[in-house]
Amino acid sequence: MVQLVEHIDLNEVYKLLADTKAGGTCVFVGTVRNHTPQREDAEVTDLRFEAYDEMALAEMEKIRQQAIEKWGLHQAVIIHAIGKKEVGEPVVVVGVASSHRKEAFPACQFLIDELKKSVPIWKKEFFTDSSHWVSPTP
Amino acid sequence: MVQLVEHIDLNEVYKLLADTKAGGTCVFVGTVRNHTPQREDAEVTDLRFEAYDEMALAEMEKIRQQAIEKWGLHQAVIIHAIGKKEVGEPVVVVGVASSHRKEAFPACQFLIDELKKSVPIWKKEFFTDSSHWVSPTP
Amino acid sequence: MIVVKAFGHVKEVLGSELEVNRELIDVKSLRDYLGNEYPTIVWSTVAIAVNKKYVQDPDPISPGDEIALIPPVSGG
Amino acid sequence: MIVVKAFGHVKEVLGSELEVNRELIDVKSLRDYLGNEYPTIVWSTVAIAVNKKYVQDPDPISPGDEIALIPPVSGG
Repeated sequence: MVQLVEHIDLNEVYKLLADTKAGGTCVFVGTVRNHTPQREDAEVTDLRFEAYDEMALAEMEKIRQQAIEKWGLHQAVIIHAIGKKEVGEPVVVVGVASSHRKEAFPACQFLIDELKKSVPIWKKEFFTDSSHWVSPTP
Repeated sequence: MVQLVEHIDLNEVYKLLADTKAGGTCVFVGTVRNHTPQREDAEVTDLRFEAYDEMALAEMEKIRQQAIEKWGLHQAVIIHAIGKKEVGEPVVVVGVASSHRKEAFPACQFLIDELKKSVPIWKKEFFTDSSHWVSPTP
Repeated sequence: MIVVKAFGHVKEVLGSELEVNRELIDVKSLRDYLGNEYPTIVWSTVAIAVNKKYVQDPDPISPGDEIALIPPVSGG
Repeated sequence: MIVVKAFGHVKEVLGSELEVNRELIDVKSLRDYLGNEYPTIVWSTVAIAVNKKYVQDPDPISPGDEIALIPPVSGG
């Protein structure tokens, strides 16, 4: 399951990951922080995410299938929020369900690492005094 | 926050991990599987967890503090269920909130790996035809 | 004529859809055209997608292709 | 007399609380006693805690200590 949504519901994620064969579920949630490394002095007031929707969904599904195949996952989910987000709100959630925990952690990290590399989604940060498109950080 | 509880509420975990300084939250949930490596042929009907409560909580808090210190976490949570659990139910949840995702994954994995090594909690598996105390697997 | 979608900071310079009245046979010729017309953008950091897949300079462009300019992504 | 708590499969042999009417000065002497009395248990796999902390053979036991026998844990 891959989705672009207005608001992320974390309950929904666990429903999508439920699988009686799975013993371990690892979920990563990225949230809006109130500070950014690019402006240590300033407070982020909110963020806006924009996506090239159809291509973003295609890239998310590609990453998801790679992870399922590589780690033999039972379930994998990638959900990204678009539009305006405030501090503390979830902006991305990735999760996997596997038979054992040793696959769950690297598989979950792979989903978020690859998403950040290739999925065409862009973040604009708004401060009290300015705004800018974010350059990716490793 | 460390807890031994009858039933794990995953919503509660995200509330405990909420922190405006955190950009990444990693949560691992262990659930009851319907098969076990020790009896490939048989179906697990349910499990029972018993704990040496006071010592289990003390060990969980020790592991939690180690993780907070090692990875500079904003929040960390370890919750284990005790009593009877059925297939699909969560039995353990560990979670961390950190500034960046690169700390979140190893810190979260540390919590569950260390819990499985040292926290005095025991699992008894019930099959349709028998029951036994589980020997730990790495 | 081809239509090129733009996103992020590139969109703020080119608009969300740019019409190019040239015959462009491959990704390289599109890059050369954009580099001349919009020299303020650091094009080496901008990826190009054709029909929702990342492509490289030698890849061809055909009439009717969906072309997009992808500045460094920053999702997650 | 000291009281020793037991858990897991050890509890099924010893009961949840075992009373030991011996003077035991350290963990080693407790292990020796248990090994003699309950030879069916593989004691090398059973950890011992005193006052809710894991201890080793040379560590002392004092009157009033809370002692527990910890078979291999299997939480999570």
